[in-house]
Amino acid sequence: MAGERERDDITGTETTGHEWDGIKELDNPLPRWWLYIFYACIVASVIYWVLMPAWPLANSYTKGILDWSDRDNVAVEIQKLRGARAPMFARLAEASAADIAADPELQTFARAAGEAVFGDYCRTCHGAGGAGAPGYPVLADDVWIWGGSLSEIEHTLRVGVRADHPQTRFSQMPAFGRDGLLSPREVSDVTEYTISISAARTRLAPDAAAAGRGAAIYDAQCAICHGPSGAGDRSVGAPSLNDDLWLYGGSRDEIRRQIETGRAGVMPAWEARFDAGTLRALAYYVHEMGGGELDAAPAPTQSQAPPAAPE
Amino acid sequence: MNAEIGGRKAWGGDALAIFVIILLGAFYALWGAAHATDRAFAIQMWTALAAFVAGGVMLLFFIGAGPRADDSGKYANGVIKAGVIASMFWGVAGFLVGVIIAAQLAFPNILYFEDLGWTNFGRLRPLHTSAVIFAFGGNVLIATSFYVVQRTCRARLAGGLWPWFVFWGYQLVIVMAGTGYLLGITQGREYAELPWYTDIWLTIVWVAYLLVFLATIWRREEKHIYVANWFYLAFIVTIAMLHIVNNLAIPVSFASWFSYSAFAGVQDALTQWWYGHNAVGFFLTAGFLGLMYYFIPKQAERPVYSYRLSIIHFWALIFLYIWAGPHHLHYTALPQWAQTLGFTFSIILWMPSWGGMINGLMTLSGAWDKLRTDPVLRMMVVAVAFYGMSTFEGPVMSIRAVNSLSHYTDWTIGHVHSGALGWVGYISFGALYCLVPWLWKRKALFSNALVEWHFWLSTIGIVLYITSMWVAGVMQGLMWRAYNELGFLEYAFVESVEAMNPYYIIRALGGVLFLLGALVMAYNLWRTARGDAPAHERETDRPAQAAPVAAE
Amino acid sequence: MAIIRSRPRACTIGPSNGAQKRTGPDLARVGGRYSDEWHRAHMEDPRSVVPESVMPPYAFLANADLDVARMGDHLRVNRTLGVPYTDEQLANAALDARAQAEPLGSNAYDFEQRYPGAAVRDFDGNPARVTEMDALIAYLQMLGAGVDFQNLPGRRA
Amino acid sequence: MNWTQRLRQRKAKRRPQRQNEAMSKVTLIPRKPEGEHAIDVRAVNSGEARALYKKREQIYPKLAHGLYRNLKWAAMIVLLAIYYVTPWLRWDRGDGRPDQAVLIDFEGRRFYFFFIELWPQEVYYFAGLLIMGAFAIFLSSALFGRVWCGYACPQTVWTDLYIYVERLIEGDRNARMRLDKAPMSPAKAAKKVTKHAIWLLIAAGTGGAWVFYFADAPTLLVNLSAGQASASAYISVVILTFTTYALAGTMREQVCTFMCPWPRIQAGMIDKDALSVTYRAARGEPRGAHKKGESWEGRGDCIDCRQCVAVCPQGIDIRDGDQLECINCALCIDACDGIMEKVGRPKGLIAYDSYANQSRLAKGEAPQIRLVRSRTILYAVLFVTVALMLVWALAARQTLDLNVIRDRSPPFVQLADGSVRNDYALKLINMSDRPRRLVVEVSGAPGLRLQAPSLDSDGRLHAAATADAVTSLRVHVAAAGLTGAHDIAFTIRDLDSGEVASSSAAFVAGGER
Repeated sequence: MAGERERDDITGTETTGHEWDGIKELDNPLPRWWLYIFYACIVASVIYWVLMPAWPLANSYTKGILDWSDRDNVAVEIQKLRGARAPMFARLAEASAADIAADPELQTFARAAGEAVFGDYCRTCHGAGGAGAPGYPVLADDVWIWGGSLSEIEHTLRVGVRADHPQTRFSQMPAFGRDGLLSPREVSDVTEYTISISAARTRLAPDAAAAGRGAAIYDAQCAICHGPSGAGDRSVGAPSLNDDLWLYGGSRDEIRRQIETGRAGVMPAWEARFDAGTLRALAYYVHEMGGGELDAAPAPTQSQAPPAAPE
Repeated sequence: MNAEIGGRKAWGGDALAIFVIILLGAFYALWGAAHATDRAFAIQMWTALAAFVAGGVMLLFFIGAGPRADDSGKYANGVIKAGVIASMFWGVAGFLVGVIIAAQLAFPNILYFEDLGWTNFGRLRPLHTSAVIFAFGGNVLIATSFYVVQRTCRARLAGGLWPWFVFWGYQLVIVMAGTGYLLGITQGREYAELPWYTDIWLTIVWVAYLLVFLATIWRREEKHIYVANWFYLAFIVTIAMLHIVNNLAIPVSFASWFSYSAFAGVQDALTQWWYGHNAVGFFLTAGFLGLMYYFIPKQAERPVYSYRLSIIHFWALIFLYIWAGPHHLHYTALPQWAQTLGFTFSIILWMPSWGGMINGLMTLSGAWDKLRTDPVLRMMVVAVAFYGMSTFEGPVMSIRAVNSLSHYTDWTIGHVHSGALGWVGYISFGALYCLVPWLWKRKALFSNALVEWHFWLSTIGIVLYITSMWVAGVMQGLMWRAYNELGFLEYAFVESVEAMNPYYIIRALGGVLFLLGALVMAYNLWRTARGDAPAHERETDRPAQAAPVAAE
Repeated sequence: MAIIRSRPRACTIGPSNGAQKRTGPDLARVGGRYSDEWHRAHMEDPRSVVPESVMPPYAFLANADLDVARMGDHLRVNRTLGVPYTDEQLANAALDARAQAEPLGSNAYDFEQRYPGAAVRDFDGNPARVTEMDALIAYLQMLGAGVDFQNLPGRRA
Repeated sequence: MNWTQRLRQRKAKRRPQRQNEAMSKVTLIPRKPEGEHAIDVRAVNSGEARALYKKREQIYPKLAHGLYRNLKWAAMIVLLAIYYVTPWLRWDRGDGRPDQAVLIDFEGRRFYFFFIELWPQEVYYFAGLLIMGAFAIFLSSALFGRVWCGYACPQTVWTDLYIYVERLIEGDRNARMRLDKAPMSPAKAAKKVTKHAIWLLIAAGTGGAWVFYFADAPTLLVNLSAGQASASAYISVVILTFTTYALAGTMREQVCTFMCPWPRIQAGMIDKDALSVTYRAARGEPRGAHKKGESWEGRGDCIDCRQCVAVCPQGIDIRDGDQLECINCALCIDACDGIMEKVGRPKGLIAYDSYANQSRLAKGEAPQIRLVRSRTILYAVLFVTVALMLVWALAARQTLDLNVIRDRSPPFVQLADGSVRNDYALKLINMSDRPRRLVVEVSGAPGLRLQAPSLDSDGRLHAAATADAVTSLRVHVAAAGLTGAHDIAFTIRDLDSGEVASSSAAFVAGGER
């Protein structure tokens, strides 16, 4: 219904002559600034396309003359970060336990670096935070098979347990049942005795008669490593039997099964893989998980004997 | 075309076709319910069955009522009235769920119930987003598009019963979606959480919508197609395309709600955000620009500022928006060239978006004094201002350097809500305030003072919402990227969660005010429709085929 | 591996394909980071273990039996989409899904033979039932755990 | 019929004569203004100026004299001074700490504001300030309309400054118009070059001042001039230089008319009782040229001199009523008052007045100014409430804080003696500028005991917290005989000042074994 063009009363601008349900249209020109900014945005984008990766091609894309790549940049950043951390690792490698204890900056660094390495290499078996799993010792508690001081932990890390390192920590519990060293009945008896000397006796209620029979077998077969009272011996990697913490499970069946089969795990030796600083950071992180013990003083005297209770 | 104007049989082709669709739907629902292996799917199927049976009964009653009255000389208003009521209902429901989930984040100890899975944030959050975007926004768009296309084409809505099919079919989508989310049914695609069978149903409804709209334009009595209709059409067509592509998936079984996307990995993410950003572009922008292009000049009684601007910004918007999706995936596995394109096209999009703002606001030149006296117009003007602010903030946030700070933070949430509450909310409120007196034939709204109250309550609500979220977002961004001097992260994630608490409280308060405003509005509209405002017949509701009025 | 995957999507707070918002932390590599026991406590009552958390409780998952009836269909659809599942895996899918959470069940041995190294645990601490909690914890525990970081393709390779 | 409708009708009456004129004629300047004090100017948004394909017309604002011009000078000087001087103010915070009074240190994640120093977790002060700002604008708009736009907006302040420079070099309105019409000559070129050079200098100064807020200003100045500053600093300076030059120099009124969403929102804040710059049509109309000695009977006070249009930086005619272009700078009031004084009529033909008063004036009722209304009271109360909350938060602000993060894995550790241990990371947040000696205590469940290499005789842990930093500390807490989860609390106490901070945490002991 285009007719005579008309003008809007108020602004005096021409309308397009159209009308829909009373709505008319003016035909004001485009604001010039609007057009210019629009063009400027397009020009800026084209420049950006020239500089940066932008348009897909059949099997590739335009790389841009800056040769920019987030991926490469991240790699460079990581490299830079590694460079920046190197001096701290070097300091850590030189530091003694006492040095670390006296230097909060070193502690913070060791904690953070240790956590990163632990997450990548140790967590798979020992669980996040050293939570442990059946067959893989809990690192956060206060029970240690080979010793829980910073230097002992670090040594275990270096040489591994039953690993291919010449000085690896090694212990072997016989498979008393499987190898026929004890009869099934004897295994049962010694199981009851073991329970009776552990803190598990309150929940598992050992058979007193069987335990009594088992005592003699224990003295003959087990006491040499685990000690006459079951306190364990870290020098040979024999766990304490007095507490209620069990590497392979704390039910009666599981305790018995361990006596039968004498299972023993393996931990790799990490000396070849990590530098000294990293190893110390890792040891520090594990030590700090909660169960870490104080290093024996350089020349311990009798009067400075460790306290009876842990920590 | 003209043959349709005149007496019509009750049992037309439209009724028959709809009846067949209902029958097929009911049959599938029954089969699905019988073969369901999980409770959630069974409940969905029984719900659908009940809906189809109700639809079938409604249709039979309609046919039973005898030949249809010949009302083809007038505009179809019934379906629009229904749409207005549905919009208001879903709006209040959606805002309410928003307030609930905002409060859950602010007071998790009080508002979570450990044994009621359906009350969880995870279930309610898609319920909120879908309710406000698709239930509230969708109904507003369908209702206003049906209104605008008739008036600006001077043609009755085409398709006989099909517009009603679109309306009720869409409500069924909403019910299936909402109940599904509460039952834990979701595709896990943001803003596209619907399971595959609801997706298919939505596709059927949407195609019917497109055909009704096109057919109405086809039978228009005006030579030219008004700009609002271009925007509506772009919205309908593009949403159909986006919906279908993003939801390409294979169901595990026809009797299971679970499906696997046809895309995997980064392609899946790109498809999702190609859809996600264009849902913003075509649903929340193009659709509501169509609404703006009718209701602002109408309420201001002024001509549209510039025809040329409307053409250029329309085509620029349509061409450019579709590229911008990858800016949601900066610094991800998405190839960098795709990120570059997403970012640069977002920047280029700035001025085309602002074209709509300029046209909306400059239309008021010459009617500026009305802002002081007409709160409805004021609401729509503020809506356009929010549109301008969010379409400036959007390109800024798509800049990679800015995005590295803003991404994943509540800044995004603040940005979305300045668009959603300010632009979509206010322009919709303005349109509903216009439509209710027009449709129910009242001289004016029941109370302009209540509109003022609504305006102020919700404006203060928006201020609280976006300021708290913006500041909180910057804080989150700074905390997450804080490294200590050794290159290790300074804050654990949970420390940033703890620091969010005051902002979550302010945000929830803002949401409460916005909800209160909507309740005031619902009351006002109900009183208006009920007849507490004087009756008034509008001149423009004249018969469609009447001679055009002489040029003013 | 990780056949238990039927329900994780029902509980996600943000979608998995590029979430827009971190209401909660990124879980992309949470697998193995915490113990099953921690996850259980965390989901039953998040604030009992993380007081600042705003996460909803998911205690109800421990009471919902896992629906494995269509597990074979899940795998078949995945195979259609390119995941190389074998016929044998498809045939055993439903049983395997349960076996993975029933270390003492009759199928556990068979399952471990066919999937050496797969996690077979009672994830939710309730050996009497295989629940959605089992499934969700199993899913969380494998997130990011299967990535071979040593052999990532280099740039422009 | 209200006064705006009457205005519109008046314009409409004038229109028909023009309707059939050819387009080219429309762009010609219409009838010459006549009469005393008349000046040859018209509004850029008037009908005559808006033909098809018409490019924007340059506006040559004339210098106004009077109260509002002086207010604007004062506002300009004060605001620019604040902007340029602030980064150079010093504030002694002690050794190794920044001594800049106002500093936004993104890299160090600290915000310094005189005696206040904020950490990222404390940015809620900014949220409070933003909310206060919103209420302040609500209030000022409800009272005085767009005062922000007219006096305080950076766009207005810088545009004013740029026009001042322009006027200094090219002269006032008429001289500038003559210069622009004149053919290019060395003298004209010199003037133009000088003007743009000074504009660019100001722009660069603006961009330069901005970056000083984000780094130590004197150091940055040296680095900037030596080419040693970071790329982002240079980029910021360049971008701000360009935007300042473009927005204040070349785009000016278009920013307010087309680009800025703020005036639209502000228009929503203005009601019929708000004071804004208003032409009192009832008094001014019918307007017309007036010669000295002629009677004022039967006519309005407006002598149609168009001085109000000439001074307007937006180039509009206030007599056309409320317009979206108007920034309410009130320079037209100054211009009109000057003329009224000369022709011997009362001032205030254009004045700060309310919409309601125009209706009253038209009906012959007494004007009424209602600054105290329920709305303004509400805004004031809200503003003061938020302000008080902020002041309270600032007064109660602690420089010692504690975050506790419980180790999630393992959830707890069973010890050899049967007791249970939980592990925690403590973050001792010391926001003061001195190191602290702290003791850590734990409470909340029976038998809780801290475990650490060194505890004092009361079982408390001693720790040192570095100044202005977060110090991490790992502590272990053990307890015997507990089951289930318990709420416990950690407390840190400064041994010197006695300040205390505490944080709650969970202690998990697992079930019965």
